[in-house]
Amino acid sequence: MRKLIKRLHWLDYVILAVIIGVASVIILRIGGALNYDWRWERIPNYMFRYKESEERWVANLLVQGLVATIRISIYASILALILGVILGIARCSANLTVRMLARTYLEFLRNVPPVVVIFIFFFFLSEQLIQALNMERWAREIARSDNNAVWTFLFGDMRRFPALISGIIVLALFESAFVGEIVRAGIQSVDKGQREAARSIGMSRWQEMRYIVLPQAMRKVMPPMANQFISLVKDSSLVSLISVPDLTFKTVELVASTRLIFEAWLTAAAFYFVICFGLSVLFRRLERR
Amino acid sequence: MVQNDTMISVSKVDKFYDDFQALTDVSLTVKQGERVVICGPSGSGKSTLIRCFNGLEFHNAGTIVIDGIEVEEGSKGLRRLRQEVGMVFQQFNLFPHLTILENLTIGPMKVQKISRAEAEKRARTYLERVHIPEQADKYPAQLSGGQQQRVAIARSLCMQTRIMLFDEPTSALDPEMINEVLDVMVELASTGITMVCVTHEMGFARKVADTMVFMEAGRIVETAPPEKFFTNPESERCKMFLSQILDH
Amino acid sequence: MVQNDTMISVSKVDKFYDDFQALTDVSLTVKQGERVVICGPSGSGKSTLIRCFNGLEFHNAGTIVIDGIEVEEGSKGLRRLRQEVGMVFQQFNLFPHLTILENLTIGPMKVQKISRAEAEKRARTYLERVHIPEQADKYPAQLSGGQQQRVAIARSLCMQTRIMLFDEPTSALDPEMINEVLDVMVELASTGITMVCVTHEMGFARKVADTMVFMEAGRIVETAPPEKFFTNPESERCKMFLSQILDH
Amino acid sequence: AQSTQQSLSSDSVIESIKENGVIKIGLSIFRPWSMRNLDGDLVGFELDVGRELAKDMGVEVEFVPTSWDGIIPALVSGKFDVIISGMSITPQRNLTVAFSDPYAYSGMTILANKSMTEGFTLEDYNSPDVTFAARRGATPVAVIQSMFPQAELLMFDEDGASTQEVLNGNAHATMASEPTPSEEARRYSDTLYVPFNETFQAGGEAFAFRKGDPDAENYFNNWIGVKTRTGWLKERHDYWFRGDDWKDDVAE
Amino acid sequence: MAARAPNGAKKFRAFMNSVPVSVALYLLVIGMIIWSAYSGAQSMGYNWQWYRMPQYFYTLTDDGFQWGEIMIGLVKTIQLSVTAFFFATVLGLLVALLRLSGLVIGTAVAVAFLEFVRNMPILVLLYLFYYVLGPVFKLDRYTASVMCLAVFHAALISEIFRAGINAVPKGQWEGATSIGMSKGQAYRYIVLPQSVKFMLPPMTGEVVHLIKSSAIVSVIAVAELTTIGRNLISDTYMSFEIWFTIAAVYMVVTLALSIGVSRLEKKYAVQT
Ligand SMILES: Nc1ncnc2c1ncn2[C@@H]1O[C@H](COP(=O)(O)OP(=O)(O)OP(=O)(O)O)[C@@H](O)[C@H]1O
Ligand SMILES: Nc1ncnc2c1ncn2[C@@H]1O[C@H](COP(=O)(O)OP(=O)(O)OP(=O)(O)O)[C@@H](O)[C@H]1O
Ligand SMILES: [Mg+2]
Ligand SMILES: [Mg+2]
Repeated sequence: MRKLIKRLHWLDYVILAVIIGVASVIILRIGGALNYDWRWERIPNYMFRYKESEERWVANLLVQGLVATIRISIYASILALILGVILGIARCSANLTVRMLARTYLEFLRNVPPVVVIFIFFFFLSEQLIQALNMERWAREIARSDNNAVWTFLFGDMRRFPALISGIIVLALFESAFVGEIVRAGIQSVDKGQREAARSIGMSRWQEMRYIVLPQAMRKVMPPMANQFISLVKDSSLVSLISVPDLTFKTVELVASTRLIFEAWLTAAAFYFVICFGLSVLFRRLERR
Repeated sequence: MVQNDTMISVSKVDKFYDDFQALTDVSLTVKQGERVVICGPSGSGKSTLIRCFNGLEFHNAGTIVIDGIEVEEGSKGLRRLRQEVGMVFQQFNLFPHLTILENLTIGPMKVQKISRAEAEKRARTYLERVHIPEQADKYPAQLSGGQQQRVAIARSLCMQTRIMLFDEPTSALDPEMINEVLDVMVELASTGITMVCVTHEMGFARKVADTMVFMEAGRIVETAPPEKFFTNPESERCKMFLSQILDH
Repeated sequence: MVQNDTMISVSKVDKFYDDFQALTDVSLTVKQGERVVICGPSGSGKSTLIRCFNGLEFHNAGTIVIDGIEVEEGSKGLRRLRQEVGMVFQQFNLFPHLTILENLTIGPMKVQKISRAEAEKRARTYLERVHIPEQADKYPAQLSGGQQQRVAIARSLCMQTRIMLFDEPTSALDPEMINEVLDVMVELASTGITMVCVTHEMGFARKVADTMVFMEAGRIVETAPPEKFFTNPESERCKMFLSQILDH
Repeated sequence: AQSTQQSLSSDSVIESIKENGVIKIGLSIFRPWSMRNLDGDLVGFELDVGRELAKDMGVEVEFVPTSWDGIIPALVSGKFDVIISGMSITPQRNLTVAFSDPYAYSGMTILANKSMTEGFTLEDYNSPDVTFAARRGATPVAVIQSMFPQAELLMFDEDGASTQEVLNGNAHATMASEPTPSEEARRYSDTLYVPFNETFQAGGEAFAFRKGDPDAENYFNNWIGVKTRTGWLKERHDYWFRGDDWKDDVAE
Repeated sequence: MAARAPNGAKKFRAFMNSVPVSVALYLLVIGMIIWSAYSGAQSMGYNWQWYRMPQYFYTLTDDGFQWGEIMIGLVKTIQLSVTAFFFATVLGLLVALLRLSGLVIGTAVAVAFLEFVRNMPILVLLYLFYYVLGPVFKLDRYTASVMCLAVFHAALISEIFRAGINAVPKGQWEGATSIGMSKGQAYRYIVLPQSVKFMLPPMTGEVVHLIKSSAIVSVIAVAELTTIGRNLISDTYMSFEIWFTIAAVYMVVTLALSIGVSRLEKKYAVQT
């Protein structure tokens, strides 16, 4: 402890003082300034609720939303990774057409606010896709059948499956642009000598990519990729706009039904923070190994 | 040991980087088992020339035929050719994400499709040959520069190449480590493999070279056996270069 | 030329990197105007030692006194000291975003607060001295390695330092460029500046050194005048090292 | 003529509802039209209407909770068959979607900040200095724009946020259908009040569906006609808009 | 240069790689995508009303020329972004320097700030600023938006600064110290000017990001581009026309920015 105090610079004390000052102003004034009656006691009910008809605890709105957010994030991450790797490779392609197409895709997705991207994809493309695959009817059939436990575990309420799928696709499309850039940077950061060495032991272009470049690139892209997946979790809140019942959507519903504005939003924020922070700690751990 | 079959035949090669001409009218013949040392000032096109041999760069005019295969962009024979021609780089270029053993086996396994067991057996043989069998399970970053360069040599040998190209293999090394690598190269020279070596290590050149090549500004200025090259070079430029190199 | 005032006095210095001891019980005295060449195998602590001289690293035990100022972490004299001690690095470390002239003037102008005109005059004098006055308005990237290293030397001289430290100033250079830099250093040696130079250029050492220092594993193994050092070194290790260095 | 008739009716949404055996109804959470109760299930006036409609058609019902912003595009692109979500008829909307006859007429009241609007008459609200807050795209927006064209109007994503604006003094007033304003006024009686004991009306709320579907229009209109005449709609409307019976089930 | 007869495969590849062929192929693919989107919209039976759009850009009435709502919103977006970016850069530099300062509490504060902001959806942050801090510090909605955006992006920008500063080789620090510069002078004259080169591309990305994330303030009714768009939609229900238009406006702004900066970068690169 004494050692620690010794290491403190006078600037440290200044910073500490400023922070304490600001924090105390907020705390002192928040009660007076904010015209709101808090009802925190309502919140636990919306996480878990004892359902008398089934005599067991069930997840309520907020936790349902949390689970949906986790599901969406996982599937969208996987899809975004696949699309992003393809995009990244396409960006480094020798063929000009491929490069231009990849560039267009990327610039479109990167330069338009996600909200706008999501609306356009959702209303224009996903409906075509769902109709083409006859997904709607198929999902409803599963929802009506008795043994849909596995499906429900994987995808939640199967009736909402098409919306979920569109949400996942839209989110993955959107994030894949960023993943693609990370992958490209990773590929290009691999020393040119590595490619030459691979080629000079007779590897084909594909083998060179597969065994030499991508493994090294992946190692380099781990940190930015981890950040991107954290962003993905946060961005997933946007799919609430296209009615995918994720955490944000459920929170909005809860607020609209009960007027628990701050309690509900703070709880949702805490959930997001826990997921994102947990992930960033996890990734850092993985990286260190 | 020198046989009379032509292994590398370069004739009238020009090479451009955009507008800059890096090689001009270069012709050279290397016989099977011959050991050629190329030297010359920086930027004279030494690297460019030997990189054209295994198609890391492509020449714009003239022909290069290696072991009967013509080197040409997009040609079918290129991958086969590269399996015949080993290359050792100044910067080693080992694969940092693989262990030493994996560095040596990945080529034979993925390119030549031999079994893992056989590839490992072969790898250990060559690690023995370069005197570092005990390093098999380390990663490149854990080895000294001299050791890394020896692994790079072993990696080429594992492809059972009949030709080895060296591009200043010792110039990134510390003074003490240079000798380790040179020793391995001298040993290798005695096995009858065809060697083309860009280097300024004149001690090494004296010991093993059958032919010395001196390049300057993209041209071959002088080709001579080492006795003649070191004692009585024809061109002035070459004399000057040698005096500077041998000076300090 | 050698005077008797002590310029650098190192006594019983230990230096640790975490647990690793890089210097053990090092003592050394350099007089004003003396020219010391340090050599030794890689990792023996040569760089560490001279980096301790101007406080790029700090020693953990013992004392280092340079020109009457004790080198110590956080001490007041440190910045004044650094203005007295010039350092030339293996990697030049020129400022790539500034022209050559600006590289030379930024120190005098910002640190010593002299006027731009005077700083430029001074800079041109020293550029003259290193034989590249015509390069003043180029950027470092446009110069060859040898020229860059000469600029680095001029940059130190511009601070009008009385001591110059060189850390393998030629080892990142091409064979032909080494001589350019060595020539400048030989000239510099004749001006009576105090020099401590880590190098493996034995030709240079023979020419200018007043004292040779041989280090090994963090210790000074041998200190001797060059005549004795090259012909009859005391320690076995030193003999072996010399034979390897001079060999090729 | 025969074939046109046939193709018209077979293209109708009514036909596809029957074929699929399910009617999909788009709605957005909107007290007390539709809400989440303590169990997290949907309840409210719209839910009763939707279920009754499905029962009469002999099909299953599926409610699709949708964010209000996207509810019209979602209808147009076929994510559901009909919107039953307290959507009032406005000429603008009608250019994009078709409306049935109104099935409810809800009255809007003003909920105002006490200190900021002291002594205001109705006319005083129609001034550039007055700020209204309302839910984007909801009925009150149309009402405010027609009654107080001078006032500044801020739009939020849901009612709670509008109320909070008034509470924090960032807006003078908001507008919503009863009984919500009175409830809020009671809860924050220091700050909020309902200044006028009268309600303001828009065109009434109706079902919205895709244009060019006379069959559906005919069906919905007649269904609403029947339910109005039997008094079922009024009874349900009173239950949700006047009564307190459901309040224990939905936190407030 | 004697031309050698290229073999078939090479010829084909060269043909496919030639610029006119590539561009033609590219246009073909893009055309197909647009056509399928168009026919998709057609099959939806949506009545396009593009003719109603120009009035939102400008109107020519008896009063003369007037900018339309979208243009007003765009100006607001730009104003918001520029202000927020300025504060974000200042705050970001501060956080980065704190992080690199070696101060015990300074570093801890920087890290805590970074982790908090990075792991929080910006929407939630906005609620925090507007509804919680707003009443406490008497912030109006515009100030709260600027502060929220500035804080959110300061975290990201501080990482860019840090990476840029770290990308300057250690030798440059040593070079600066060994001619007697103080830490501040080394930052000011040697390190920061060089790190600009590393920071410029990610900074451009960050400005684009900021312009995009400024869309979020539509939830607290700041009248910027997205808010205007959403309000227009709720008025007119021309959802698709308006969303496409808004997207195009954003694209024009951000692309112009990216292209402008990459020009600048090239000029800069030639100079050194
Ligand atoms: N990829 C390239 N693009 C443009 N010019 C190049 C390229 N590679 C090499 N050159 C130029 O071609 C010339 C010959 O280069 P090369 O690397 O073959 O020289 P070198 O003899 O190997 O020199 P060194 O001893 O420095 O390795 C040089 O002037 C170099 O600048
Ligand atoms: N920053 C550091 N952290 C930990 N260990 C270090 C650090 N710098 C140097 N060392 C270690 O200290 C020892 C001495 O290093 P130093 O650089 O002084 O050697 P040197 O004699 O200059 O060698 P070389 O000829 O390779 O430059 C080496 O074993 C090195 O690994
Ligand atoms: Mg070379
Ligand atoms: Mg060293």
